Amino acid sequence: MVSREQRAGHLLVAPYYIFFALFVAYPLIFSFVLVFHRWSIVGPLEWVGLSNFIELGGDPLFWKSIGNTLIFLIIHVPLQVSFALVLAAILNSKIPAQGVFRAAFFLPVVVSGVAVTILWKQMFSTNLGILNQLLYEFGIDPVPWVTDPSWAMPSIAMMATWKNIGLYVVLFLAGLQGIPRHLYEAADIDGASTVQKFFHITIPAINPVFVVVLILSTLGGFSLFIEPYVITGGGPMNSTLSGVLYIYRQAFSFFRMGYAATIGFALAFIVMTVVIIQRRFVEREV
Amino acid sequence: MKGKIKKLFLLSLLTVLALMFIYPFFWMIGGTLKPEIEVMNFSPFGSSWSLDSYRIMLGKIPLFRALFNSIIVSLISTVSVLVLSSMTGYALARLRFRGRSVIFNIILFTMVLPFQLTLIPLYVLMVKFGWVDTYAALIVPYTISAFAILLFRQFFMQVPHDLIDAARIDGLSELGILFRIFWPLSKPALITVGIIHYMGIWNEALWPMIVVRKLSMMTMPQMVALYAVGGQAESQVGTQLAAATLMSLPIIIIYLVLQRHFIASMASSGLKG
Amino acid sequence: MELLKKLMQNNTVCFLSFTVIFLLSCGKVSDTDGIVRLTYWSSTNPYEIELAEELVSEWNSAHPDTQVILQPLPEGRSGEEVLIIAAAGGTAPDICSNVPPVIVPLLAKGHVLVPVDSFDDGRDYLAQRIPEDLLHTFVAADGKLYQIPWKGNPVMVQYNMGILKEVGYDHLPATWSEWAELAELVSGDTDGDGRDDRWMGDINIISEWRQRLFDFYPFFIAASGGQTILKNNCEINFDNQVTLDIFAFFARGFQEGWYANSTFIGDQFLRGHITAHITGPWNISHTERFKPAGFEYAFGPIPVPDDFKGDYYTFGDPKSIGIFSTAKHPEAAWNFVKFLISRQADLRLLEICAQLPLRKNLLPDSLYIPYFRENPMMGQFAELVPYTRGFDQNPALQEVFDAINEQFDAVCIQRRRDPQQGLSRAVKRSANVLKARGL
Amino acid sequence: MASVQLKNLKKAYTKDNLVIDDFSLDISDGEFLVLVGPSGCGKSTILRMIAGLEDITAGEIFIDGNLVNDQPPKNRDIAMVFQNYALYPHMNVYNNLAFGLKLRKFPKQEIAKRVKLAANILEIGRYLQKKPKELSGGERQRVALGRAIVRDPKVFLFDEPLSNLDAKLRVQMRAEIKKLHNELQTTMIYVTHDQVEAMTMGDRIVILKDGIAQQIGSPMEVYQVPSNRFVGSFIGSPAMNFIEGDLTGNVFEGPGVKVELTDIEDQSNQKRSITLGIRPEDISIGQGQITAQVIVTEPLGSETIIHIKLADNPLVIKYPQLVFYKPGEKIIINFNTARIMLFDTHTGKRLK
Repeated sequence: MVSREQRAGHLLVAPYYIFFALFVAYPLIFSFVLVFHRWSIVGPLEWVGLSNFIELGGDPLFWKSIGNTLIFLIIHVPLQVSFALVLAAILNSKIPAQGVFRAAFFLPVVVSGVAVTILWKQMFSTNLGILNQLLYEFGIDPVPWVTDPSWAMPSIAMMATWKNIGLYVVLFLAGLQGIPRHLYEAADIDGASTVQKFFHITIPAINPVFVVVLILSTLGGFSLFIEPYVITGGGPMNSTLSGVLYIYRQAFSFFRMGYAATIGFALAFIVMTVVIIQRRFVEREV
Repeated sequence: MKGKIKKLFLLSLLTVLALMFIYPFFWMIGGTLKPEIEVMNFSPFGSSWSLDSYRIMLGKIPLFRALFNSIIVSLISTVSVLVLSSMTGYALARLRFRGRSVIFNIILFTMVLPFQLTLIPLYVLMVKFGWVDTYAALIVPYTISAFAILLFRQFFMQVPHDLIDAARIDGLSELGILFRIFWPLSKPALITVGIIHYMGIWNEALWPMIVVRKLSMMTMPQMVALYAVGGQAESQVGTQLAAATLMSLPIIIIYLVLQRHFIASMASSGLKG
Repeated sequence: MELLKKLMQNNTVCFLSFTVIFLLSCGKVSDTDGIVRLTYWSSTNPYEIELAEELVSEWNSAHPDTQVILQPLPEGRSGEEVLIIAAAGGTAPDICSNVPPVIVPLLAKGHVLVPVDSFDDGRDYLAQRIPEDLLHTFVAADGKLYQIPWKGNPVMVQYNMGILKEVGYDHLPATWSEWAELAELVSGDTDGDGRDDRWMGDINIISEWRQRLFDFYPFFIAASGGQTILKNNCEINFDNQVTLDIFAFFARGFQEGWYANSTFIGDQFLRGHITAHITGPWNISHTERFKPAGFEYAFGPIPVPDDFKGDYYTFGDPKSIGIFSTAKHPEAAWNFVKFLISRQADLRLLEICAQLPLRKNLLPDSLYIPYFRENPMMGQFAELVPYTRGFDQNPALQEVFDAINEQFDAVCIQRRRDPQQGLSRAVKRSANVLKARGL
Repeated sequence: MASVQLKNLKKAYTKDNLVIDDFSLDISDGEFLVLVGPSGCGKSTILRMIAGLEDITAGEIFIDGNLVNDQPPKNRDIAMVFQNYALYPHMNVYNNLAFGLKLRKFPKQEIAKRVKLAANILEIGRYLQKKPKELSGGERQRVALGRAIVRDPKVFLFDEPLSNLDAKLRVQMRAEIKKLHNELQTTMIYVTHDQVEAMTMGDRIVILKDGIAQQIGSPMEVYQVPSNRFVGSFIGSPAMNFIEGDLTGNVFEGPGVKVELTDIEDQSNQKRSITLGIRPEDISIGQGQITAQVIVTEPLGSETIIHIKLADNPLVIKYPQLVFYKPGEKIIINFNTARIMLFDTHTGKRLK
């Protein structure tokens, strides 16, 4: 007897089966086939064996793009976490008009990335941008935001932080508001200072939020694309070339689909490894 | 007294920070009303103001058609994601069937796949289906979302199992249980998925650029991106900002109206997803 | 939200909206009435759309049995991508008048373009229209002509004459020294706030090989007397002193602040922040439309090294027309193309778009004389047409350009590498690329 | 109204893990049957198989003479009351009651009539427009009952319906359900882990352990003649006392006890291991030969529970008066030999 629940289960998941076959499995298999071929989209597939992988191993730009992503993460994640946490903590401390501030920080999250990049491209302008106009008022020399190889990736990381921080403030805020009040009351009775309370009650209590923020930012960092695509095109000196941008360049500037697919698989492998390591590490911590 | 000073300090700090987040948008809107020559000035206010930027831009691109397309595409895709993803999420959460954990793991796995990996094969597929330049190409690949499935699954697991049994005895089918019992109980999840998906689709630019070439089928971000990057804007910053403003306005208005839901959605999405 | 909820609960609404979409997506034209229908993509440049609309309606009223359906091709940074992707998907139009010659080798390799040679009068017709040595640069390595060279936009340097006057410079620079001299004069702080606000030129910060078409490449073509970066479409032709000198010259420019190393949005040339920029004839109408009152400008040649002797060549930024092999009626398409590049149509190209047809005897032709009399600047560009160079016919050309771009970035803009080092790296990478993927 | 037959039911979630092993039972029309046992014994599983909420691994279920193995729950004409009430939180009480009828396409007036009737029976008419979360636990339980009543099903199924109520309310609802049964005379199958509920409500009781029926019988039967040590210990409160020892002839000897038994047929003087069972009310205080030490005294008003220690073996006595002994005090006790039960120490089977 096929159980009713078995049948119902598969029937309900049936749309996903179709969806998965068409839009996940088929493209993945197709991509996997491409890895062993040379293909310029127009024209036939040419079998090249493992030569795409061999090229990848010795491709300085690929490794550069991985390095760039790491730089992005090293700047973006701590910046994101610390600022979001501080903002959330301030917002959580009975500030008037809390909702207004929260809404302000959240605004960039909802606005389209296209609009935001059009805006920031202007703001990053070394000579005419409003960012440097503002710095000038404080007597600070113009900063070569995206025109200097050492500044460019940090600038992009800063912009990504600006765009997403509202989301993380909200996450932390939800975490903070979930902490039972009596924990603080108990600490007050024990005579703990504000700082002690922050480190001994607040931080441990919102640990799960850290995990989420860490993994979300990591995934976000590895899929960095539209910001460097619109603002720097990967330059200067490939300092903002992200993995995904490199895939895009190989695929749509040089029309090397096989190689692009190979980079894609390598990137997917790296992302998954990093996320699994983070999970292991973090889960042990928790 | 000390507390008051501290509060005042925090308040002014927050105000400065909040300005950093809002000011660029004021500047953007100001830029659409200023004379072109003053666009790059720091102040959002110009020596005179006019709607010329909008007039010129709307004369060049059918942005309202794109608005219509965006609404159609986002709405249908969102409704479909709610229906189909909640179906899968329900099955994964509440029904015992063979392969359930395999499917669950596959869905988790698809969340971390870089989309560029599947971009080209997907396009080839759209071509084979004859969907290029149709709503189908914009909608069908976005009819189910792994994120939504996982969120629904998580939410549905909290519904007491007795309710399902009661409904089965009352005579509901599994679909009936989902839509008549679980849906009304899962408003927060529905709103969360709805808002997040709607926002994602509304702001999606890359996929439309690949599958749509007809001006009349373009969505807002695509049309605006092409307008700003391509030759049509003729380097007129004011009109580019006008296009960006018109594109952002609907989502900002929806956001301001549904602000509480947006923020609650985001908060729950992160913690459960 | 209430409304949305109600809508979602209402099955009828869902069903209706699905039906509407289905109907909307089914609006395809049937092909059963004996009329030949051709799809034609123009570029999205507003002037080119205007031209295409005019020509298409003229054609359609004269040829009731061959109807052309016009649609602009989105360009911008993804124009080439769109075309290749469309070709790959079999959704390419019958005719496209915005085919960048740089992707023609790729398209040819994939057999998605109909060679002109397959039409009886194909080669002859083009040979009559286009100067022979220019036509030759469009011929593929296999001897066939996969594109119909249509128009070219020789690039020149556009100067803000107001600035030149202000600094007391009375002629246009023709050599690198003169360029340097002018650059020294104009670059710097003009409003006394301690910040640079005027430069000789600017470089688009977006690091993309295409940007080099408006700095390195025209300088290279000019300084080498009409050479391109490949010889015989497959050998490296830039491993020489010319490249080294150009690298050094631009590095010096950035060093001394002649060029703004900054992102800009908007036209900083018209705002008076940029003194000179390399551009094509299309910019005349743009300038005329958007220039502030009293703005004066002039076009000069691409500067050459001081000891240069010979003809002044420049980059021609050509655009071709392609007939796609998916076309069901290639002969009809060819006939329409001949109409698009006819003598009369070329006049409209000049008048509406201010772009130059690739045509022999353009200036002496009686049909165009009145136009050039009225638009002397266009005449300046027209004279250059025979002295333009486009792209080498090699499918890996973009990667070679990218190799140069990478080093231009490092050597000139960032100045982290000396020119010789940069050149060796570019040559090495190009050699690898050509060996692995070239012809 | 209908009879229910269960024939050789088996249930296994994984291949070699039988939850229910070969369970058969005939429930007659109008009977109030209670399935009782400790948690995890499979009682709920049986109920859910009858309801159609669990698949049947093997065996057959008949309701009113029809085989229902492959029928979905809605076609079995049963109603079920759940431990957590399982009221639909988003519907008001009226709609909760009416929902099952609406799905069965009953006419509006009929639904209204039935809901009104059920509401009258359960006295919940005042709450009809309220949402479940506005009601107290007892009120919710009534609504849950009402939902079953309006359907007028052939069989009522109860899955520990009272275990979420406080003690006082539980006693009250117990009586109400029993009263309901008297009024409706419908077959009812009731699952509980509480032996008091089982004893007070059931016409017949099934005592389950590890998926196997230990004994089926009326409350008096299972109390007075438990078929094994488990049933003896499970039924009755406080639980039956057990002393392990040896039986030689008709003399039982355990730690600190030596009892001469009557009615022993075995006259061979062989010594065997036996467990003696005696209920707390069958131990008297004051006369006899057995000396025990008091651990604690629990006066309950009309009676007293006394925990004592008999050579390290804890025993419980239920004394029908109010008395008080100090902890550590020595008392003399006596067993009512006629009420002593003997169980095989190894198999647990009752010998006498």
